[in-house]
Amino acid sequence: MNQAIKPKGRSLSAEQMKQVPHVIARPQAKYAWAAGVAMSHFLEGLKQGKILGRRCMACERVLVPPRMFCERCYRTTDGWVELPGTGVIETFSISYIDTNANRIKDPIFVGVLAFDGAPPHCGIMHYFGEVSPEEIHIGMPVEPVWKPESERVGAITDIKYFRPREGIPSKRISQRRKRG
Amino acid sequence: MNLGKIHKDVAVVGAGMTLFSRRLQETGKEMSWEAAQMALDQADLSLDDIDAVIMGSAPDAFDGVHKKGDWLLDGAGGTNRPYMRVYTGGGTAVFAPIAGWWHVASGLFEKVLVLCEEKMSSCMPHAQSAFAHIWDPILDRPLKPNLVWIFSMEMQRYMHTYDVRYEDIALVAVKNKRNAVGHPCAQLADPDITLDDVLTSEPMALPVRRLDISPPSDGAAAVVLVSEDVAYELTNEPVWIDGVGWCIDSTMWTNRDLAFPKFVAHAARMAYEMAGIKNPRKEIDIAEPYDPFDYKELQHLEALGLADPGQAAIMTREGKTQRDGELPVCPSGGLLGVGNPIAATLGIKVGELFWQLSGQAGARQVPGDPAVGVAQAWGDLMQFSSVIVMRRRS
Amino acid sequence: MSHRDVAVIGVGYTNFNSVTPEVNWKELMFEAAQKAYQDAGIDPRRDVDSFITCAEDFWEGFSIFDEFTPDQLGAALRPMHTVPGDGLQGLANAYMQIKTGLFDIVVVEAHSKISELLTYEDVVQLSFDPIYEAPLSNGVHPYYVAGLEMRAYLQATGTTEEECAAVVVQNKRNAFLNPLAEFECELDVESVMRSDYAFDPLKAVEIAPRADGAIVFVLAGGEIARELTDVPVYLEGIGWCSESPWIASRSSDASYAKRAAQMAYQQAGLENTQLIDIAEVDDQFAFKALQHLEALGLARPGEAGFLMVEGAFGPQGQLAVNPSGGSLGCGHLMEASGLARALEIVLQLRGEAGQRQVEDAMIGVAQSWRGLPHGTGAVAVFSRRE
Amino acid sequence: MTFSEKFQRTTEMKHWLGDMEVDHFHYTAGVAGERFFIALRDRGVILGARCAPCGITYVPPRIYCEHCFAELKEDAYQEVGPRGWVRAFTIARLGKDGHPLTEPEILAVIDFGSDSTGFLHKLSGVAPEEVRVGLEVEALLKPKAQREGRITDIEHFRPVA
Repeated sequence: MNQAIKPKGRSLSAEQMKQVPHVIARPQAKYAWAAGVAMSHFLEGLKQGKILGRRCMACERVLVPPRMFCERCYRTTDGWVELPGTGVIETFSISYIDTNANRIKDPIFVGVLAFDGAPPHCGIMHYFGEVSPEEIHIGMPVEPVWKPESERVGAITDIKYFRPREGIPSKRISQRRKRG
Repeated sequence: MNLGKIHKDVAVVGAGMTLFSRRLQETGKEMSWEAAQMALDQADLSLDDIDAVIMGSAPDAFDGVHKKGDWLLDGAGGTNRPYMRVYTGGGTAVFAPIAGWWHVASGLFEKVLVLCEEKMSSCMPHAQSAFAHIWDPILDRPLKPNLVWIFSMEMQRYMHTYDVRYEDIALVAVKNKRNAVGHPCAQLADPDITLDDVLTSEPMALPVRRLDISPPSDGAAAVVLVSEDVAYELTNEPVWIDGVGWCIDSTMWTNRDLAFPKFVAHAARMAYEMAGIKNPRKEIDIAEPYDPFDYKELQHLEALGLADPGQAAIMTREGKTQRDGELPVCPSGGLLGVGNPIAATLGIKVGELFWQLSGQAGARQVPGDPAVGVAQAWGDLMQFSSVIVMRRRS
Repeated sequence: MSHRDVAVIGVGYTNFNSVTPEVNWKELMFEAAQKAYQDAGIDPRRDVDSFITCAEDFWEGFSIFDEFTPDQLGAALRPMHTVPGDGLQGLANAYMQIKTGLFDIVVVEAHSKISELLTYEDVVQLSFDPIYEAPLSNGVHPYYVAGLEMRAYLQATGTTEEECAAVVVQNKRNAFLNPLAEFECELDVESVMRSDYAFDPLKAVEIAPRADGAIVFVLAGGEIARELTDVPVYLEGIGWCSESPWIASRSSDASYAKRAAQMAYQQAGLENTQLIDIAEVDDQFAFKALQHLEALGLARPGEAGFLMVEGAFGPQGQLAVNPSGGSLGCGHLMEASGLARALEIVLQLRGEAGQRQVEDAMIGVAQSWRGLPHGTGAVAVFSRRE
Repeated sequence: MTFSEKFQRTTEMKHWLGDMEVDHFHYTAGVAGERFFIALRDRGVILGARCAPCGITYVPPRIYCEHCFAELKEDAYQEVGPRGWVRAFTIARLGKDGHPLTEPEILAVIDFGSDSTGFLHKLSGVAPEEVRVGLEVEALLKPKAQREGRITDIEHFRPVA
């Protein structure tokens, strides 16, 4: 039987791409997104050094990041809860690339933490600091390192990073599931 | 849902694709036309025969054209026709043919063209710059994330939860890049790649290394879908779309356990129920799961019910997923080997199953006369999946 | 085509406002969705088989906006997808899904949060062909294309600028009776004619201002609809079509709308357009309403303007056109514009249109156009069966 | 009421600034575009591509006929213009920022014969009130040394003297 695919297309090298006729343009696409009810309060909480969640009385979860509706129960959430801000590392990455895929020498520690006082696996993405590649692990207890109050603006970056909590035992083993 | 009451059965009768390449000279419209032409040729149809066109294309921020669906439409054969774009991130690759399926299954159209296009090279300095805007603007973007992070975090969680070894995961990259050697459109085929090459490749965001990742690509792909009323008039070897499923999980990705993609399992369940598949491990002959990263192939095989959680890596190590293994997985070469022009990977998922199940896959042909295949794509923030079950009935 | 019929069993909507700083897009969508589910008497977590949202990335400011849609509609861990198209195109997908026999209840959502886009004109220009079209007009407002299209339409049909002005007058006046509308205004043709040109022959006041809002439709197979509601509004037919995307290849007679209407009428078995009681047509630019009325066969080519001036399309006329106030009166809701047109038809056919109720309305047509610079549109025929 | 609480003071509402930009987009002109722009840059001519069965001349040229999908190969390419006729025009008075332009610009759809697709470009060298549909115009090109293979190598169209 004949080859079904008769591929078409002219591949270009990076250099050829600059040689063939082309147009270069810079997009202008700027936004001012309304933060909305839930996130406005959350951001105000960050400014005050607090992590705020919303409680859903139907499924008894504390939603963090907060929202005004529970996506599982499809109902309005019921009230605000302040969390201690501590948590454990749910997962992490040691990144040698930045946002534009440029290579960087000193790696960024980034990951998801699950907050204490929230349901399992519920948390946010953030940086981790004061930790080495050898030490960092899933289940590691962490706490927020806040910017000084005068520098906080109501943004996720009001927290500089999360760092290991001293003297708290790791949940490393208990979190691991058995092989299926 | 009303299983068993489908108005019209739908078959694939032609497929086409362009080269997958880091950069193509063709505009998105030209690429679309090239792929569409090939699919129409294979189905022995002309554009005149086509009742409607379905476009699948992922972020406008790659091509750099707002409303790119409408912009692309003349190259896709949409002029003066009902033309519909659907969009579910990376899941579009297998979702666009699902939309094509309901165009035909509803009885509204008899013959439709499904076209997927992606031109990632327009986005400078790197396709990653567009990915910077897939994140929540308040919670995530201020941290200046890179898309690879999210995969890295998911992979870490997956390895931890199921005790999966990186050496086994990396074997997927080796397999797929070798499989791609038989693919005339492949961008990263490598007959000589070794496990060691992957393990020692440049660290990107550990545990992810460079060779764990599929490359950004330009490309287009197309399939022609027709109703049961005309399928056998057009070919002796129609390949039927017997099951479709899709599912999206919550936006709040930091509120989920990333180890197991539940949304894939839900989508698979929907597609299997529709196709009457009760035991996928016995009934499926070929799998084309979405493999933008090597661990994703494993996670997806598990959620598709083709392996127990954590076991896909062992299947891979034992060679069961090789082209001549028990369950050939990504015989096309996958995204890791052929390339990853997001939506256009239609050509190596649904397109590949069409060629394999109709015996036209040439050097890539899976032995043993395969009759049933499953294709799957994944998209959004580790959140969406689309699944198609395809079957040759003879 | 499958004989299973399709009906609207619930609608929900927010007000249409020029800005909505008090909610984010999720909260806006949640409001409309919750109201629609109440209206339909369903639980989205249990009863809905498929969810569809209509959105474009650059309107929203996200590379993959699909990610940010399921939770607020009750669609988490359910089948859901995005249509980067107008709300009526979303409706078309729901219609087909139900017609396959596989899906019983399908939800369609469309919204506009366009007030959050600070560089609207730049983003519109980003939809032009980047090689041949966009570089020509750096610094010029991209709506100039509407001026070109209006010129071609006037030239081809002999329609006058006064007749186009009459559309503005009527729609902004109709909007007084629509509590959802944001841009009601008392004008007369003379004041429109004396207003400034933006892109000759198009005047600034003939351009629909933008608005925010969300609309949700719940559709079901006919047999289910009849169980769930006493007032099912049947979606009898829906058509959609695209012309060549090249600005300079555009027809002067909105052939996309013509073809879409033919498709919808054929599905609906509608042979005589005189049976239509209400039409909600796209009026992003005043002349477009006239062009679209002609494309839909509701006026002969070149006669829509004359009929508009005569009042034939007014609340007391032979055919009620845009009793909602249209986009000129309600605001242009981006991808939700088509659903806003369809919403008015549904409310009218259910007899829930309050002061603007068209008496004994049985059949209504909604039409959308996705806007500049493309020629993509859709037409939906609804009816209240006896 | 949709939520259990809403804002009570406007000062509680926050918004977040951001963008969806990349450094730049690099758009290739494609296969047909390469022919078109090299001809324009090097020879100062405007090329179209003709689909004979459909009777359409595409300007700018395409590698396919969008109606019948036939491939338009090299032999389909032909010079059109530089003379054409105004099919439609508008006087753009507003800038992208919504403010009036100091100099209104005329944009027009140009025909190169009745079977050509329209061609979008700027019109100049004529008072806005003197432009008419059907006006015969010609392309004014930049000097060869300044041409770079872009659509703006044509400065504008102007009435034929």
